Amino acid sequence: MRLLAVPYAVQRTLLAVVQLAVLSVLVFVLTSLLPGDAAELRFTETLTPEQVAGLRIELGLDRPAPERFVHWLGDVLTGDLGTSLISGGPVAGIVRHSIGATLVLTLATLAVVVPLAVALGIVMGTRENGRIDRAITSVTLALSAIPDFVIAVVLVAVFSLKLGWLPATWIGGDLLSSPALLILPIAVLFGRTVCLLSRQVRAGTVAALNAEYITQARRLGVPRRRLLLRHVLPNAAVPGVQELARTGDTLLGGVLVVEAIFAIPGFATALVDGVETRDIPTVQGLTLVLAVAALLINLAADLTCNRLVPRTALLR
Amino acid sequence: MIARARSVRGWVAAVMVLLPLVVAVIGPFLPYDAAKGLPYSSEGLLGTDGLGRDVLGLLLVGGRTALGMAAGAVVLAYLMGGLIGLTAASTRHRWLDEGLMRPLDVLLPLPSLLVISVVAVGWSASALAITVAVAMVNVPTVARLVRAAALDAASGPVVEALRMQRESWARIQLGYVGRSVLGPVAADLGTRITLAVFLVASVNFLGLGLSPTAPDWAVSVSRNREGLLLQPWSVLAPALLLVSFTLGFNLLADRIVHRSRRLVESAS
Amino acid sequence: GADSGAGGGAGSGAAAQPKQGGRLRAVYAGGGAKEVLDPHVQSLFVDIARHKAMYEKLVELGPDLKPVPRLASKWDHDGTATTWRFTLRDATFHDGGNLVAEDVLYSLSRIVDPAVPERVAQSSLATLDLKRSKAIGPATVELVLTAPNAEFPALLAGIGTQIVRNGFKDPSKPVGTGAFRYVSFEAGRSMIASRYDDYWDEPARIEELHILSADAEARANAVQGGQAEYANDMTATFARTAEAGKTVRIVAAKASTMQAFVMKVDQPPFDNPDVRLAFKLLADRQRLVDVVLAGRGEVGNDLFGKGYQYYPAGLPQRERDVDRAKALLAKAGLIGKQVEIFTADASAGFVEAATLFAEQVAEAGVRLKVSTGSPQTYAKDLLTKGAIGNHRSGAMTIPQYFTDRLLSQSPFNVTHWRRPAFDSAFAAARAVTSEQERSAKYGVLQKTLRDEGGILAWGLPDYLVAVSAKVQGVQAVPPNTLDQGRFDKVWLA
Amino acid sequence: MTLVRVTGLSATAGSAVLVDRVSFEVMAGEVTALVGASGSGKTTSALALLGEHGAGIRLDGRVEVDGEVVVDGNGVTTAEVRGRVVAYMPQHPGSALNPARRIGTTLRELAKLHNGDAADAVRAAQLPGDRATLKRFPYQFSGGQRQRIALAQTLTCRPKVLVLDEPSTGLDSITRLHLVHELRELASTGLGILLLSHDLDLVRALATRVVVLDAGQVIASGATDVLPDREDLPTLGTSASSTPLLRARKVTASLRPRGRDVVVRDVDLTVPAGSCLGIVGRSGSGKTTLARCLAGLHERYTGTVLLDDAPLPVLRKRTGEQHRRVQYVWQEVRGSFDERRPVDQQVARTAERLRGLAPGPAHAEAVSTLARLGVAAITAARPPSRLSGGELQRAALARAVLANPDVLICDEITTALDDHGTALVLELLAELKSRGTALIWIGHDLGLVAAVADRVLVLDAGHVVEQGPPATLTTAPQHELTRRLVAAARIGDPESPPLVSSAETYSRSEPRR
Ligand SMILES: Nc1ncnc2c1ncn2[C@@H]1O[C@H](COP(=O)(O)OP(=O)(O)OP(=O)(O)O)[C@@H](O)[C@H]1O
Ligand SMILES: Nc1ncnc2c1ncn2[C@@H]1O[C@H](COP(=O)(O)OP(=O)(O)OP(=O)(O)O)[C@@H](O)[C@H]1O
Ligand SMILES: [Mg+2]
Ligand SMILES: [Mg+2]
Ligand code: NI
Repeated sequence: MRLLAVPYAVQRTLLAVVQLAVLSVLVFVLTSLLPGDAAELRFTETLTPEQVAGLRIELGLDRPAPERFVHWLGDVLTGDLGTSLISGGPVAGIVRHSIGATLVLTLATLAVVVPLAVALGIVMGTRENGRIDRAITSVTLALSAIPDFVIAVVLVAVFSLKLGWLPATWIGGDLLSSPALLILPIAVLFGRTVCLLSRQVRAGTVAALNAEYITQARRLGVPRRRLLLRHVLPNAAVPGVQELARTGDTLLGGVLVVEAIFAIPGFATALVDGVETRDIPTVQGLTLVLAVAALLINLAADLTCNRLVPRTALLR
Repeated sequence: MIARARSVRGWVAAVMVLLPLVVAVIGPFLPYDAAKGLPYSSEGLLGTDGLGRDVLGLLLVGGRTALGMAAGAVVLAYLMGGLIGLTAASTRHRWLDEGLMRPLDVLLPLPSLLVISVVAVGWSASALAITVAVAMVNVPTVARLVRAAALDAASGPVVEALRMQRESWARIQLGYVGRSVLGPVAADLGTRITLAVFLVASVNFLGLGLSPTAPDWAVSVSRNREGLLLQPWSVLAPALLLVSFTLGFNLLADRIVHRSRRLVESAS
Repeated sequence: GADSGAGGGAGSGAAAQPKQGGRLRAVYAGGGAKEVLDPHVQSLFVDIARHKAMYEKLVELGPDLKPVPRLASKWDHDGTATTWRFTLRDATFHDGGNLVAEDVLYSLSRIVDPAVPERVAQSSLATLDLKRSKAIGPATVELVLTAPNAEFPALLAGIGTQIVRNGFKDPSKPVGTGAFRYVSFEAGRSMIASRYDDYWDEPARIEELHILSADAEARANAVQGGQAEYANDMTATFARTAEAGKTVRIVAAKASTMQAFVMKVDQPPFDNPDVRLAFKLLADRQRLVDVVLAGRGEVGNDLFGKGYQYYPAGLPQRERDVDRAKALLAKAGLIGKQVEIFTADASAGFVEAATLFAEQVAEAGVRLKVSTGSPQTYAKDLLTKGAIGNHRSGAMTIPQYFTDRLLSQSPFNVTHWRRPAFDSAFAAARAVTSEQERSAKYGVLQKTLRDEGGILAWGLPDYLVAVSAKVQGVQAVPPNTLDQGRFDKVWLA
Repeated sequence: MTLVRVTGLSATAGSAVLVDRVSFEVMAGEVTALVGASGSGKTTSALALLGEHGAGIRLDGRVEVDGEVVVDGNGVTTAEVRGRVVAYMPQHPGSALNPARRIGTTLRELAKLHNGDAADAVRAAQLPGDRATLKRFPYQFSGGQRQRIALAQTLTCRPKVLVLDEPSTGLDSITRLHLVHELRELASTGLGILLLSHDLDLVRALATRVVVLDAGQVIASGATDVLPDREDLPTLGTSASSTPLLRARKVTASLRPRGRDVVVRDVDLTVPAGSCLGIVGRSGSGKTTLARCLAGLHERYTGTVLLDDAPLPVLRKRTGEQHRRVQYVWQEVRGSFDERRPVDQQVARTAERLRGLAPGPAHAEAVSTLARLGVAAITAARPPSRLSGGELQRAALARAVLANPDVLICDEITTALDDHGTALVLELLAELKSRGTALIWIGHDLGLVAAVADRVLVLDAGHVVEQGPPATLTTAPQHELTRRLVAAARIGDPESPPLVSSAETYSRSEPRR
């Protein structure tokens, strides 16, 4: 079985490559299905139809879709994400500019959520069905059940507009000089993530605590603290880590709302902007980066789980 | 004491789910004469919204899409994902299993937001299109979940024993495998329906979904949020109904999962 | 319209003495990657604001959309409005160079360069004959047109007509004559500029100007939360909320834009003038203004440009008359029929107005079905789809509005109003050099339009700007005019 | 020296008395055995030495361990003795190893906690103590090695008392023999050992003191002579005809597609009607796989299986009649029952589906068959999780028997049964056999196999290495493996067989992959 590890890695890499290829085609087709193209959308009161037609030729939109796709693919394979149809700048630049805010936001959220969720999960798991467990479960469930935009609207109304304690938008602010900018967005993203994660950690803890090997370790006189940290945690973390990997996509959905409300110039905003302006190379580039990130995260999660509890490798 | 606390909590959860559900289902049939006024005025029980429409009247007709789209999407996702998952799990042909599941694996990293915003932008304001898109986004996860759960059951000795007894395929699949899948599915349902409500609501909130004058709860929250301080009910009332539904549903699902676990535990 | 809301301006600042220094952050609706630094490619408000801070035009528009001198201190023409002479002001560019006639000629040639289609003023300056235009001296330039046009100075005040330095190539290194010099720019986010001390007009009072991009909600939050001092283009609801507090002041330019329904005069049922008139009679304008504009505006009279130069002020206000409309519709056989109104969430209030209007039309027994399209493609779709739709127009001169929307060849002729007689009457009017005579001729055209045209202008929204309480000197003027979004005149108290 | 003194220990769960005033002692350097039927309170009593008890159980009486009072009238007083003084090895040590931790990490941790010595313990448990081994995770060991690791863990604590709960279930006789030798060695170093088992041979081989429990009460205690005598098991009798009913030709079974990982190789066998074929072999030798090929459950095999000279296809291609005629009783019984339905209903379904009985009569027959096997009707009306392992094992047999099969394959169906239960099972099988049913009996208890089978087949790494009548095989084994199996089975005898070299301890009778 252990010998299978190498082919498995190869298999996985191949799958990832196929996944990326299929995804790019899919994204291209999806965006091509949208009504209008980048040139047409510029048709407002200031550009005449002739100017639009000129623009379309300039942007290369007059060429057939497959040709454009192949050209894009060729560029990507040489490490060039292409050129935005809207700004005329490189897509890589758009990615670089938009990824920072989202990354900071996501990482900061995780930095708050993960330790807390692990702690809560363990507390709940060790007091399964007790008063504290029920209380924490109810609170986190309640937090997770409030749609993020509702939380966001209310938090902004109360803490920024009424009380004036915290900045309401990232506009005119700068993260380095005012880290308080992060507080409200994190508060919005916090609820659901902490609920999902702590639930998994709780389930893992309960399962581990009920496992024969924990009972046995206790019988052999391992003290409680040590038991929790060294024996229970690695096992309890496995479902949590897998959940964390799955959270990526949901988190992105939340991030978009948060980015919209707090005017954070991030990845999700760039993606939706790209769709709205039919900037296909930008959408393609952003999706590609997202997909690679998703694949890497999943890979990392699998490896972490394998590191935590080697047995899971066998189960796949 | 604790037992009573539990059952009280159960009732609260049930009411939380039922209230929005009832409003959504029978609201449109109520002969409520919605008053018309100026934007964000306090005419009527809950005042008016940004278009001068009666908030209560809107609540009564706005639940159908808000909950219907999410519920429809989840049902659709389970119909498709469940079928794919069950088939993949119960087939003896490896190629069929792979053929069904691998394409879904490919779809997994596709950001759901992209799919939905493309659909929302492309088929503007079509409730059906958004429902289908939300469902599609959920199909891969549901299929994997159902397959994993069914695979455990379908490959276990119980099914072999049932086959040894010559039980019919339907009885094995529905009576045993299906029931084994039910547990994980129930646990998943609470989260999934919340996610679907969120997703649909987020799409509407971001202005990609339904028409901005639709009475939909999420649209109301989104459109009226700038009037939050002028007429809070125009935002809070639909938001509360949405929250009540998702929260109640989660509490209920949590209880069901707990109870079934306790049953299994007390049985062993 | 609602209350006056502290109309702004130096007057309302009472005895407050203008103060020097400080930083002003102004937020505009952003355009993401679409935002540009090239002054000739601009089209968004945020671009315009940015370029206005750094560049200037020969001519600007006054509060009534009448041309006023800017870099050109005066102008006159040969009597036929074909050859124009502009005298330039003594101004210096940010790089120290003096403004000369060659700069103007270079700028114009850059604008009309056919190789770059997205230079926006290309079509409005199409009649400019650059080959025959020349510098008369360092401070005088002669511009020749292929056809007479008495509105030529107004065209030079249009969008994308900024004067750049001779030889200007790289838009990412802006060099203009404006009150602020460029510091940095990030599309979709921010531009920073600092005071230009050698500005020919009085140098700005504020030290630093930030022009930021954000959507309406973020603008509202920013100006309320103290993260910006100036927020452009705010909603009526926000104005209502803000006026309840003390931190934010609303500066409202009354009735300075237009909201309308547009009927295609060549498509049934609107090819029938009776139906057009009936619909105009059916609109409950006051209710539309009260609800869709939340009372922040005036009722429209089916014409563009109220309060602007050439607006025929004497025409009676159109009133609602359901009975007469019914009679007209019955005559046209439209009672009980369904008509589709094509709308999209492309601009604030579009879908709302269409929905509300549908209810009003229903009172006459015609079902107006609201169908919603994609917001991004609405501008183009409106030309081809639906017999009736939404239309909004910002501030521009009335002749410009005609040119863009009401001539047979107009690129944006959403009502399909194509009448050769109208075209030629307009061309003739435009060539008349006497302003009074010209105004009379325009008046006739506008009356025809009001009675027979496809534009149902129901409301004239106020243009709302929110400023934090300490900002002084903001003028309540329509957009696209000289004093709108002009930051060299404001100061922080 | 007395290490443990238990006086008047009681355990109650609500009104139920699980352990009733039990008293016994454990001396240093001796093995004390706690024996008794399943459910008699062995585990409950032993856990009291650690001051541990199941949920809802109350302890009373007095337990003194190495001078410390662990339990007195107020229940548990201290948990201090755990590990340091008393170390407990649970019934299934495999699941007692943390999958997330390298074995060396845990061993070192325990050594540090109790001032023990991991290396010593590893040596005493006869494991290789090199670094590479210590760096491995539990899943990287075989079942037998895992049992040793669990032992090493308990020994690392340097306890004074070692409690071993059913250490021999599921072990083949050779492995069991090694266990006996290890435990003797440990006792000789001064350790007090408490052995809980229903394997009386093992107890005879090791214990110096025996305490016999029945329904929570001590019914006898003393030296090994208080142990109940070996019950003579009923033989199944011979009524074999010579016409072969089931035949297998060149059956080669693999685990993975296209013949990879072969676990059964070229097996030929013949079972005449009314006869019993016994299959023995070490753990992992392919017995179950072979049985599953015959039952039609394992589809990856080549060769032919004939029933009445007609080819017998895999299960899903069998006719209704073929279904009925060949039945299989699972080794892993608990997994073969649906958790959500009462056991008696599940048993009855066989008669309904395969013999077309109406639900009423089918249920009646199920209940009566279960009753014959010693499973009461009210017990059988519960879901499987509420039955003990032994009861479930008998229910699984009843489920197959209700088909009136012509061939019945029994895969280790008495492992969880005491002698009385075994006797009931054999009675039923004898009756079936006399009616002409052919039996295939898989087991590791050579004595039992010899008693029931007409012919025995010895499997080693998927090969048939020897076959013949049981009498011949036990008296004159030809093959080396048979010889060792036979020799190792006699641990209860006064003079134990010599211990084979320790290198062989690790050799597994598994097919090489
Ligand atoms: N937590 C508990 N609550 C109630 N009854 C229990 C509990 N744990 C065990 N019992 C019952 O106590 C009795 C003794 O159980 P115990 O585990 O000590 O038996 P045992 O002699 O070890 O049996 P086995 O040989 O099957 O291991 C059994 O009848 C069992 O059903
Ligand atoms: N599903 C499986 N996956 C991997 N290996 C398996 C599987 N089933 C059986 N094996 C291996 O095949 C070999 C034969 O297994 P089988 O169950 O037939 O042994 P057995 O003789 O019945 O052993 P036991 O006496 O322990 O029941 C063993 O080495 C076992 O580890
Ligand atoms: Mg026991
Ligand atoms: Mg076996
Ligand atoms: Ni290229």
